[in-house]
Amino acid sequence: MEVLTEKNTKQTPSKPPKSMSPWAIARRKFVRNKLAMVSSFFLLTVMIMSFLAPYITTIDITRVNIGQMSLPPSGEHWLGTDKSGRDVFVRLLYGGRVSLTVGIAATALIVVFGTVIGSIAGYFGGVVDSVLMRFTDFILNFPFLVFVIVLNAILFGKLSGVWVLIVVISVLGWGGVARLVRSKILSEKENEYILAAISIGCKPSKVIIKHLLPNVLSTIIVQATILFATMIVAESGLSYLGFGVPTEVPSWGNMLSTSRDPDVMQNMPWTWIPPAVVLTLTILSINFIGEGIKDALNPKSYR
Amino acid sequence: MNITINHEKISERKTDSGENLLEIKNLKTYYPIKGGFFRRTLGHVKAVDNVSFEIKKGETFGLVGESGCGKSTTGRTILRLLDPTDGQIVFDGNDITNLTGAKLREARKDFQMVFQDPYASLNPMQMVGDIISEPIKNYYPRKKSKEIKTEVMDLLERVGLPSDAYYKYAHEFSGGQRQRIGIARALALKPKLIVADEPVSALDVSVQSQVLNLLKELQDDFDLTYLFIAHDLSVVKHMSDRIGVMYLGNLVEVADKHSIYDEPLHPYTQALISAIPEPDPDKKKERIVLQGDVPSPSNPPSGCPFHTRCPLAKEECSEIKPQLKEVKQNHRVACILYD
Amino acid sequence: MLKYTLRRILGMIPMLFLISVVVFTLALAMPGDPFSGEIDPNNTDPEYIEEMREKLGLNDPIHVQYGRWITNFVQGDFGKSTRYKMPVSDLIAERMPNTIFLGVTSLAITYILAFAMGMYAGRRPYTPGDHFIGGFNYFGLAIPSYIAGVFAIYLFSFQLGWIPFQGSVDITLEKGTLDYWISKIHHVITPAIVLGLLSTASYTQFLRNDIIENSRKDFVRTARAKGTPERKIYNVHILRNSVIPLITFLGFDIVTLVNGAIITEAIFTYPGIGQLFLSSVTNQDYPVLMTLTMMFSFLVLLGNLIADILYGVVDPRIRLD
Amino acid sequence: MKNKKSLYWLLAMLLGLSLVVAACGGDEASDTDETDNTTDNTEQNDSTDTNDTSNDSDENQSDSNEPKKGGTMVFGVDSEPEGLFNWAFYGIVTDADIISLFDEGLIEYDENLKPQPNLATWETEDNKTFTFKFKEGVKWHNGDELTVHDWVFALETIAHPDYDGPRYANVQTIEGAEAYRNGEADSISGVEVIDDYTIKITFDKARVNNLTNLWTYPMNRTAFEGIPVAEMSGSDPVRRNPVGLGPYKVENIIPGESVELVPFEDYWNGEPKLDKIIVKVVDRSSVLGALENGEIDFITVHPSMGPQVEKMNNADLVTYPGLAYYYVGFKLGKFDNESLEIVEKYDKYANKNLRKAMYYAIDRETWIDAFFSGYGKPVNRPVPSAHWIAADDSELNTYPYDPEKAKQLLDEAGYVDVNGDGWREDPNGDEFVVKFSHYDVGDPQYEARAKALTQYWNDIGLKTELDMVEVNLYYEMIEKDNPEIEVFYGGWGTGADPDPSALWKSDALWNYTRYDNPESDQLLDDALDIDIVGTSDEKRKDLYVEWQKIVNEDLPMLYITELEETVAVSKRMGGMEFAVSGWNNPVEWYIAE
Repeated sequence: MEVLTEKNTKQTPSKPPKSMSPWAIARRKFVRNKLAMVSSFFLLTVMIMSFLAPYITTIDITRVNIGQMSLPPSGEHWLGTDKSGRDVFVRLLYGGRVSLTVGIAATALIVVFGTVIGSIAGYFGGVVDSVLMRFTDFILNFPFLVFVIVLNAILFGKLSGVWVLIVVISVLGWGGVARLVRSKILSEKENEYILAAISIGCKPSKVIIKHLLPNVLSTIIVQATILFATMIVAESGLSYLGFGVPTEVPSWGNMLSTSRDPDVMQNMPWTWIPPAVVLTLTILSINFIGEGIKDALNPKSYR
Repeated sequence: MNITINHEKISERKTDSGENLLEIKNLKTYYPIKGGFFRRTLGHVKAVDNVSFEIKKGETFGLVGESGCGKSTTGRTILRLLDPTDGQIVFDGNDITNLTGAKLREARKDFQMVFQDPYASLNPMQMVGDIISEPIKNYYPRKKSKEIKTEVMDLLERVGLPSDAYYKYAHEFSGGQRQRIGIARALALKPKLIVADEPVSALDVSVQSQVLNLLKELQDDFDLTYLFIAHDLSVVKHMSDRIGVMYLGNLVEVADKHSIYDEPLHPYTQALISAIPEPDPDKKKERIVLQGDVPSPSNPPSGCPFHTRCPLAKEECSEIKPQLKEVKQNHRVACILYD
Repeated sequence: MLKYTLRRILGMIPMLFLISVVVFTLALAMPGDPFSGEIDPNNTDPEYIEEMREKLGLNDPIHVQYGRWITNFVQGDFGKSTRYKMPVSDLIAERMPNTIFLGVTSLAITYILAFAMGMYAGRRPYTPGDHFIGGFNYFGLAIPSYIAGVFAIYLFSFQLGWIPFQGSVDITLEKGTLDYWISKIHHVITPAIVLGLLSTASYTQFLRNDIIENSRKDFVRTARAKGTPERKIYNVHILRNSVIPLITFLGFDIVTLVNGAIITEAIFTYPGIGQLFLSSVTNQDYPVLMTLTMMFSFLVLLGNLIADILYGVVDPRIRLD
Repeated sequence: MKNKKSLYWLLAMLLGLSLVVAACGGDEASDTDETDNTTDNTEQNDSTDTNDTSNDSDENQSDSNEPKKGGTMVFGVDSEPEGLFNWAFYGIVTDADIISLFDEGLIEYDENLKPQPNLATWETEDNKTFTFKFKEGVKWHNGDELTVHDWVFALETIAHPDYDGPRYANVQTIEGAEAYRNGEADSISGVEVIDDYTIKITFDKARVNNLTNLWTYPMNRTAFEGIPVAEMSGSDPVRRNPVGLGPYKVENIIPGESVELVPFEDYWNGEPKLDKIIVKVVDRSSVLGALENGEIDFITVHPSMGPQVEKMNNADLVTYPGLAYYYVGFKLGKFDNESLEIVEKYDKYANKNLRKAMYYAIDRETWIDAFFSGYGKPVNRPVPSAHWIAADDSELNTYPYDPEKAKQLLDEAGYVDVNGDGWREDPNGDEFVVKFSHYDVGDPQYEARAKALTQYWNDIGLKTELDMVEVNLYYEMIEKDNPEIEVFYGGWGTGADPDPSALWKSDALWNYTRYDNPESDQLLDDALDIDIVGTSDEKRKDLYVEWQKIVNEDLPMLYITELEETVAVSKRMGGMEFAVSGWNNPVEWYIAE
């Protein structure tokens, strides 16, 4: 028996050769994806510049400068100023801060909530599943935009700032994630390692968190990138229509909504083309990153 | 292949300590069938229908039957991975049928499982070391991680894996090695009973015997009792002390290995045994070929479940459901022929 | 299948009921009375308002108010618009044809463009043409529709003067004439393209990938081996297989259109349901707002139902029961 | 109590006609949230010499060539009409603009906002009973001849208990209207038909402004035959086939989108020259492009678009005086809606020097230039300059931009920075933050201009916070004296009748600042008292000037600006003229080229 011979070779537990975890494999594949890397670089730059905006510039972003209104781009104002005399470039940075915050916060809330609901429903099944999924269907059956607009109209002035919007779109947006996670959990649950986990004494919470979720995480991450892009579009679209973040808060959508003023649209393109371009490129790069992650996490690569 | 190497050893094992480690009484596990306009429960799949047997301490009890006959369900129900519909499971003198929550978790320490599919039964996201140490961490949360690691290293060594396996992922191993990991995990808690659910059926024939032999060695070292589930009679024959034959959720015959193989009583057992390929090509024997398909467990035939395919079926077979009865010493069978 | 469909339709009833409760609650929660628009701002006599409230039943317990509203609603009496002073049903009937026209045109354009581009790219993968279409798709998926709309108006209406910038038809034309319909199409074409941009991009992508995948399958190889002309292989064998899954998206299209119409109609000043909805929110025209919200919810419900049923029809492997 | 109630009715009535809630600035916002009922300033005005503050309207129209016949004019409106095309039922300015193209009233207003005969002349001895004489042979679009019965029909419709429009206040003062509305009478006793062309109207009492408040738009009886009053607002003659008396008649309506008008051959007052008028809804974002491409011939534009229109080759900007003013109000007290009195006084902004300092701090000229492209000027009183009762600035205090004076006033009043944080504390040494609110309709410019105002106050050391509130909520909060509202931005429009009682008297709901000064109340009452002023406009004006001096000194609100009306007119248009009362009769309009 060759097994026995092998058995005799005593080995002391030593620091082993580097082994590739599934995540490490995915990371390597992702890094090799040029488009995804360029996109990541772009997105990171946008994010860093946006979030560091208060440190990059000391200009009071809310100040209206009557003497400097509607100036075209120049050395002093790289992207010119808008009708309020506010520097467009600085506003673009601050706008990114708000738009990205809304995107990230809403995505995070949606993913967390959707995952919790979806995994509980999927894992426990039965009545729990029925109740939770009926509730999810109920949420999913609301026309998203319609209810966001109505809810936002109600909450306006009751909650401060961008949180109204974040809360509203999160409350209405988690259904899809919950459904996805549930179906993934259902199929993942069939694997025997879940039974194994139960039989070695894992509590349900541990089974879900340690065994099920890591295995559906790839799906959730891919879904999160799509959501992130969707949420940024939702924010800017709603702000464009006047139902998004309050007008005094600079956001890409609010900056774009100035183009509804024909004067701005025709004669001051420097105020609305930059947010339009940055917004589009951001969405584009998020999409590319999402594609990259999807490829990198393709389970065929390690199973 | 050297399956025979340990053959003698097995037959010499003391099997009758007389004490039952596990007693199964009238176990039933049904799955509901939902359907119709209002999604009501229309009926049940009777995966396990009134099964009773017992396993003595230290022995290996083999459970055989065609796929879909309910043997895996029986195994999982015994470990309370599925909830029984009815019946009683007594483990080491304790009724574990209705345990839930923390009590059930506590009880689990003593019975573990080795799964059929070495690919699906290991979490692809965990390192082998974590897979094996997880049960220990679950039950002994205060144990030092260094101590645990030593234990795991010992286990790795014991099941024949290199120590650097600790930091590897399951996908880096072959099927046989994976099954060793699964076995090590089951052993980690030093259980009394291991249910091995077709542990080698997914493996290449060449490594099957290695794994089987490993299981046998471990049984001695760790003082284990096995419930060994398989559809392959030759495998069961080598592993088991006593054997139960299942058909369509029912246990149709229980006896020690020799009785079963030498004089099978139930027509179904006879058919199964006749299908074992004989290593000696000269030794011709008549093969019983069963007619028809296995009936659906959601709509089992009346009377004896086997009567639709039984070559010896009589008229009353479709009416009377025979009960498992001891017809010889330590040989029980459920067939009208022996009434 | 039929049973499934029936059950799903019956299942919609409690869902609609719940949604109606939510809609009613939301209307109550909005600033002001849900029916305050019916009280004339110039008749601010407190006694008069009290009388009005009594008359409108606003002093009844909330569940009684809800009961009255839903009873009327189910009977097709959606109330009277507080702004337009006409029955909501008439108001919607006035605008509905425009939105349907927009939606149908958008769908048609989406499918035509997606087929043309998807088949071209799928037949010649990794050629410059394919890459171009791929690039277009990525932009189609990334550009928010309102940005596309603003650019389209700026470029095509004002700079090039190709398309009208507002409305649904040239009023001077006589209804029913050929010119009238041409004018309608002329007005609807850009909003329809913008509305369908996202779906066009995703369908093209889907079709392309599916065609490439199918072209590697056995039945295609067999056909090739038999000497079937390449054109026939693509147009008959592969396409037939790739179209089927596409059909199932139809249900989701309804959902997309509902959401998309609101933004698109607002940008293009296209007088349809979406625009009516937005103005009902800003003007707190509650009867219209509530009815439209219910209607949109119903459409989404219907869209999901259609999607599920089409799934089952197209792919028998999916067990619906 | 009884007394209070009737007083309340009176106020409501006066308000209904003479004052306008310019919710977000009458003209400047296309937003449809305004409940404007400026019936008066949409009147046509055919007096040829316009009160000419319009800078280039003359050059524009005096092409000296004969008015030509033919052509299609595209009349742009920047918000969607509600489709209530009848004077008695319409709710928003857009609808009124469209109605004025095809219908007209018995009287009209000249550039001094004085009533002039149009379809009827009137006589009165005592300002209580009026006798109206109708022109004979005036035809409705459907061929009927206009008689006094059409007017009686209109008055009875509006006084009907089922009437759901907002115009009852304009009929209420007729004797017996209330009894008719309560169902106690079959007809209005104050309405007495003498013959088909002569009618006598008796009011419940003599008032200075009875005529200007009276409803003077007839309704075609045949069109509405058989339609119960309750269903009229949604009926065909209102929404689909309106019947008017004007030079053009409605040919076709595409709801929410466009209206087609064609000449009315039997028009009584001249011959319409255009072949067609198309009313088109143009989104604000498309206005300039549409003008530039010649797709619209006329549209009201926001002042901020003015400079762009001025640059255009094919359109002119025409400005004419408006009737709205904008202010920053201080909540000085709390009003009780039940008892109609101010029940509580707030003292946060009670210091007159604080208010004056805040007034001096604002550079109104610059501010108007920046946010209204200069199409407006600072105003020092709550009356637009174009109105005949407006006091001359020389009679009033003016508060020109003077931050030093502002700081000095604050120092004197005790608002000084005691803790050295750069902001002034109140006289007790407690933190003092001005809370300024502005309505939000989603237009970023609103936020900018509000922010600019807060900056002026910040600059003199008053810490100011800005709160943008959704517009519907905003007016509700102001009206209910919500404590969240302290200092607020607002606008009022005035109508033909100058009486400001409904906005300024201490028992008026719309006295948003809760200004309470018996002297002011007395002056406003006197100006309406026929025993004091008789029929003399001079006497009335003197009282109002006196009143303006008081509110200019008390400053319950800071009067910021009055805006000019700005409209864009295509260069090919001829015959269009504008005055404070609106545009001239469309019958004069033609296409020059």
